[in-house]
Amino acid sequence: MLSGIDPIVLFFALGLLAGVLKADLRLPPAIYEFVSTLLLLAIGMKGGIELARQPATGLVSDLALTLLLGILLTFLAFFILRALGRLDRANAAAVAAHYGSVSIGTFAVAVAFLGTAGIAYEPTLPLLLVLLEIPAIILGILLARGIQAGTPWGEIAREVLLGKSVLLLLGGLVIGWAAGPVGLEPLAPLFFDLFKGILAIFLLEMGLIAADHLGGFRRYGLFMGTFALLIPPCFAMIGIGFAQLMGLSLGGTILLATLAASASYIAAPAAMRSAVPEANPALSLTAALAITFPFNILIGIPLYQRIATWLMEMPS
Amino acid sequence: MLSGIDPIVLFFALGLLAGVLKADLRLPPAIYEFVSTLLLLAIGMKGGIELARQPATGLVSDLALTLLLGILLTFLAFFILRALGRLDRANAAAVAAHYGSVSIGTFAVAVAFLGTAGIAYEPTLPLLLVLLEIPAIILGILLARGIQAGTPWGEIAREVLLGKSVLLLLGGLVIGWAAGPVGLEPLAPLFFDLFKGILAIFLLEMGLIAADHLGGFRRYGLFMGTFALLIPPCFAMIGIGFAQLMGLSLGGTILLATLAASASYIAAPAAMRSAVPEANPALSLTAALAITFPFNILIGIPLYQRIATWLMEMPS
Amino acid sequence: MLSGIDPIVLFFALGLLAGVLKADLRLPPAIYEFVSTLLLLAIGMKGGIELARQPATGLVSDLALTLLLGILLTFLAFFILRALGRLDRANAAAVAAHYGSVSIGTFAVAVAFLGTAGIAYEPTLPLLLVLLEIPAIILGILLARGIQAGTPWGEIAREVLLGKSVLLLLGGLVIGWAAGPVGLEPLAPLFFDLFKGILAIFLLEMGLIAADHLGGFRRYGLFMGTFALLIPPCFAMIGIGFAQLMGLSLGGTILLATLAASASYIAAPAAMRSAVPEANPALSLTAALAITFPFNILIGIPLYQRIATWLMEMPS
Amino acid sequence: MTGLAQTHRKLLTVITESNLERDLVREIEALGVRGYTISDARGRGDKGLRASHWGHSSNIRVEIVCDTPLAELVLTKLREKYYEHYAIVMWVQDVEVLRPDKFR
Amino acid sequence: MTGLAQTHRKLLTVITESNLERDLVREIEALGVRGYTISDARGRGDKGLRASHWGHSSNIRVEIVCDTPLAELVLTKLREKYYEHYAIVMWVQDVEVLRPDKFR
Amino acid sequence: MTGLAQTHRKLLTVITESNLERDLVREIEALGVRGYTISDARGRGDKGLRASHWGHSSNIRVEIVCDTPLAELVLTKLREKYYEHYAIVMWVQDVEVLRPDKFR
Ligand SMILES: Nc1ncnc2c1ncn2[C@@H]1O[C@H](COP(=O)(O)O)[C@@H](O)[C@H]1O
Ligand SMILES: Nc1ncnc2c1ncn2[C@@H]1O[C@H](COP(=O)(O)O)[C@@H](O)[C@H]1O
Ligand SMILES: Nc1ncnc2c1ncn2[C@@H]1O[C@H](COP(=O)(O)O)[C@@H](O)[C@H]1O
Ligand code: NA
Ligand code: NA
Ligand code: NA
Repeated sequence: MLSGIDPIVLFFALGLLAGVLKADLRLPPAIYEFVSTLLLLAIGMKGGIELARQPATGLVSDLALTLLLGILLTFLAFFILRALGRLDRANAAAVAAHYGSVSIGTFAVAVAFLGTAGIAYEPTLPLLLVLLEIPAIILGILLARGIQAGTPWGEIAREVLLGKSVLLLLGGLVIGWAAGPVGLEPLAPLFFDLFKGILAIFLLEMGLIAADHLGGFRRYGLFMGTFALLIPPCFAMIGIGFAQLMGLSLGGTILLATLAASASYIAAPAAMRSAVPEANPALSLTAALAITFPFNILIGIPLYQRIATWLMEMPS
Repeated sequence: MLSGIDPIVLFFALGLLAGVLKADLRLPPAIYEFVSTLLLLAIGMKGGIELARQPATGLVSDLALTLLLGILLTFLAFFILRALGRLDRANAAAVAAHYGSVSIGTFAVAVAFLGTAGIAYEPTLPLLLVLLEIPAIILGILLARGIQAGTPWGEIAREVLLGKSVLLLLGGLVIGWAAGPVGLEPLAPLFFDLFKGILAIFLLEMGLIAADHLGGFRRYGLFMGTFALLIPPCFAMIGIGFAQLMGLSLGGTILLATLAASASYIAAPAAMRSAVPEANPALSLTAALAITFPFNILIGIPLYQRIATWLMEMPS
Repeated sequence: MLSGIDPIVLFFALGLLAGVLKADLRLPPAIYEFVSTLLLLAIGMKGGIELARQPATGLVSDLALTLLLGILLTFLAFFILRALGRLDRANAAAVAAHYGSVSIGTFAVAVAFLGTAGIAYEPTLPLLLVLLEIPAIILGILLARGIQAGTPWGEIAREVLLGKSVLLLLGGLVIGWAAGPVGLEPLAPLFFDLFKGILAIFLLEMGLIAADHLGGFRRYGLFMGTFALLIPPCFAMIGIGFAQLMGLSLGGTILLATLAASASYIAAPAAMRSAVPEANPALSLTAALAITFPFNILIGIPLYQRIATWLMEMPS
Repeated sequence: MTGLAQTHRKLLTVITESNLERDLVREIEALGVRGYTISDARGRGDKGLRASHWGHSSNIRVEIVCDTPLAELVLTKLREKYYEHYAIVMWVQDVEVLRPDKFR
Repeated sequence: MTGLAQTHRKLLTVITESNLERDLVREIEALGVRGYTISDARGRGDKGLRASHWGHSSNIRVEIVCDTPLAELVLTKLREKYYEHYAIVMWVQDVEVLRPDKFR
Repeated sequence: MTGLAQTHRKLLTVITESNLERDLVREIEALGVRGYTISDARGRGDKGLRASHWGHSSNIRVEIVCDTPLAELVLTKLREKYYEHYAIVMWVQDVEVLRPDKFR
């Protein structure tokens, strides 16, 4: 018995293994949809309940700082990819959009970790998550195409703002806030008690999906592998810095670090595919799904937790 | 925090909003099937358990009255649609069949409301629900086609009686009755504890579906809109009357009123499509799904509850 | 109220009835996949947790005996089918592979029965289950084709060992063992509390599937019907014998008897279809699904339980 | 094509409402069709969009390979029975098949 | 075929990335296509395997029955818009239809 | 058709048991097929009804656009390998394609 290992991480490993071995294991897309819908609503509702309990303070400056963080990370990624990776403009912009944006699956795992460790976090974090999804995508398109006349900004905004994740997170947040802790009690068995089990199934599926993209590894060479492995901890440090500026608690700091470290594999790919079609979608997806996601799940989150704890326990 | 709002209603609103905004949110059909299967079984089993606890009395007269109620509502709807709406025979009959029949989703929401309010109801209600589904459909076909030679009654009866909802409700009822409260305990976590969460997911989907049909609104003009909005409270009053005749408790009265007020959007459409193909299916579905269902969920049920309470607390 | 009937068996009956009546009830394949994934993981994890609590002793000899049991049962079935049933070589081998292997659905029902009866069992049983799946399939192929040059053994081994059930059972076992009872607590609401409810849904679906295969009954005549009905209790006795050799507890004995009595309807059909294509797949499936599975669920398991109890309570 | 698949048959494709599946299958089997293939579809036509992810308004796509007389019979019968009130579209193509005995 | 389905039309089949569905439908409707059928598919082509059971890399199969000029127009426009950067394949066949009015 | 899609190819459609998918794909790729499209289907044929909503008895529908020699090769090989024991049906049609280089 390996005490200390969180079993949900093992589900990811199981999926990865099954995928690599090309085993006959696959979850139907309908289940993936169901499971991710439940997770998004649950994360949103958790935030909403807390918001109903203790109204957020200093929200406006936090939101502004979050936007700034998204912009900063995207620019940073873009310049590294251009200067060191020698990627062409379109591909650099597309990959940067992925890394400036966030992964909700990674966030869910971090939330589960905090739950196990009994560490609280600010109820506004799901809101910051939503906000952090957006600037990177818009910036990525701008970096790829410049400010052209033909860009269908309306369509792009619609796609990003009305994407499944934004909608369910914000919807859950509002529902949680409106119904409050007591009103949501009858929904707790599905959304809260099953949360970690559902997350385990989600991670099993993510393992299978990540395995599908492992092949891309070789093709895109050493630079992209290194990039996908080193960006997370670096960006996590920047996230911790911003968390300090916002005065977040330990839990909030760990979550913001995780968000910064994570790379989008749902919203960003869809937006880049339609707005920057000349970028190779396999390049970003391989990096985000096959390297950065596993790294964050297996090593990153515990690492960020340790660093944040160490930093915040320092006498200031 | 808006205390007093039941969060499941907010899920419907979220789905409706997402649908109207044409957001990229849709639950796979498989999930809709799963969720509605669970709800139907759970409603049936709840009834069955109660039946095992306290055997029903006066069942035969209740069933006869229920049949009568179904016939009365269908005739009423038909004559209003013909006389005031000037609909042709086939369309009037088809819409009447929808409104004489019942909506199981609406019933589930009413059950959840009673649960929250701590109001008990007779265990026979799921049985009445099943019974109320049937006469309207047969009558609708008769009203549309008269007593023709070619009508495939055998096929129609089979379709109605062996429809998913009848089968799962009755199946659940028998299982609940046969196994009793103790025997069903191990199944409670899935069927009873998750009930309201599952219902929330169901309503999210219903919101999306309703939004798809909102477009029909404009097309079918003012009369159908008014019809779909005014029939529910009127039929609810008739339902309350019948409940009094049966001597139902407060909970039973609210549920029967809700059933009378609700319009079928599963069994009736399927039956009408095959038996009365000349009727426009979009007409009935728009009314039942996009107007009557939301009305009952958002305004109707609390209204019927208040009226029933007020009536039954009157000194007689 | 029929006390004593386990409600999950009624779900099977409901599905069977709906299927026979050709009712409009069907669970989407995605739900079947989801539900069986949850069951496999849960069974594995239960075993793993127990293994973490009390390490297995005498495992090697148990595994060897299990292999022997699988080989013995397959040979027995083959000779009966050849000698008494006069089946051709390919068909006899294919059916024998099904009956030498095991049914995980049947095992899950037996686990649920033991849970209700409060009877414990050895944590190694899921391991024996996995092991018992394999020799029958390989032997079936050998019996059908002899030791030919062209047989794609590598491919066959891959298919069997990396099949969904082996992977999820072993994966669950390792996860359960690595995380231990405390680590798995947050996953319990999904995997353990819902187990019986999920099993009920699974059995509803199995009833529908079994009904689809009832038609084969007539076609394959009296011999196959008798075979499918008599083999389970006979093989169960052999299973009880092997359990005594292994020194299993009452619960373990019942489970091993059930495994021996059960016939595979997932792994074996897939393997036989690709390796012994000249065998009629409907023959084995009808026997395994439409006769042996219902027999074991409805009559077999309680019977084996009674016999095992009676045997083990005898003064030795 | 040379040699292999030289027998000519018709491929009749029918797109219609999925709720008609049971009825339509019974119909064509009664007409003598011994083989057909069905898949799920969505689409748009005169009867509007049929793309809801809900049973009520999705389509099926039925393919029948058979000889010309049977194709014409099926076409006529389906037209008579469904054209007036249901969403339905049909088209016919030439195909070459192996094993002509399988396709009447 | 005799009598029944004697009007000739073109059947244009397009296999492409499923994430293009909304955009492509808008495009062809703008070009004048009034009827089409879509189903889900997977496959392999120059752009590699598109068979993941995940939205990102699955295909759709679009069928459009229409007259020759419209088929050519759609072919040209889709080629211009999608050929360079997207996984897409198209082919055209002859079909006979009933009710030619339904297919422009 | 004029100008646009004037290169002729064959469209080979195969309907067979879904459990053969992996094997069949390996087979046709080995024969030189570089592009194909697969979708899920159900149906009836000589081997009975294949419409259970369960993996055991559902079908796949495979489409391959290629030149005539390759189509014949695939047809021959699939016939040899699967005709005797599996539920399988194949047919061939003429198609016009853009970008003939994509279809060997
Ligand atoms: N021109 C067309 N090309 C391809 N499919 C069509 C066409 N017109 C209609 N369909 C399909 O046939 C179904 C019924 O058509 P309709 O009866 O015109 O509403 C539609 O929902 C489409 O899936
Ligand atoms: N020769 C072919 N025959 C049938 N389908 C093809 C063929 N080539 C490509 N496809 C389909 O078209 C999609 C896009 O092709 P491509 O743009 O070549 O990657 C593939 O994923 C296949 O589904
Ligand atoms: N005449 C036909 N037209 C269209 N599809 C067919 C036909 N015959 C058979 N099929 C399909 O091919 C599969 C295998 O056919 P068979 O080998 O005849 O059982 C069936 O399950 C059907 O989906
Ligand atoms: Na990030
Ligand atoms: Na009603
Ligand atoms: Na066995």
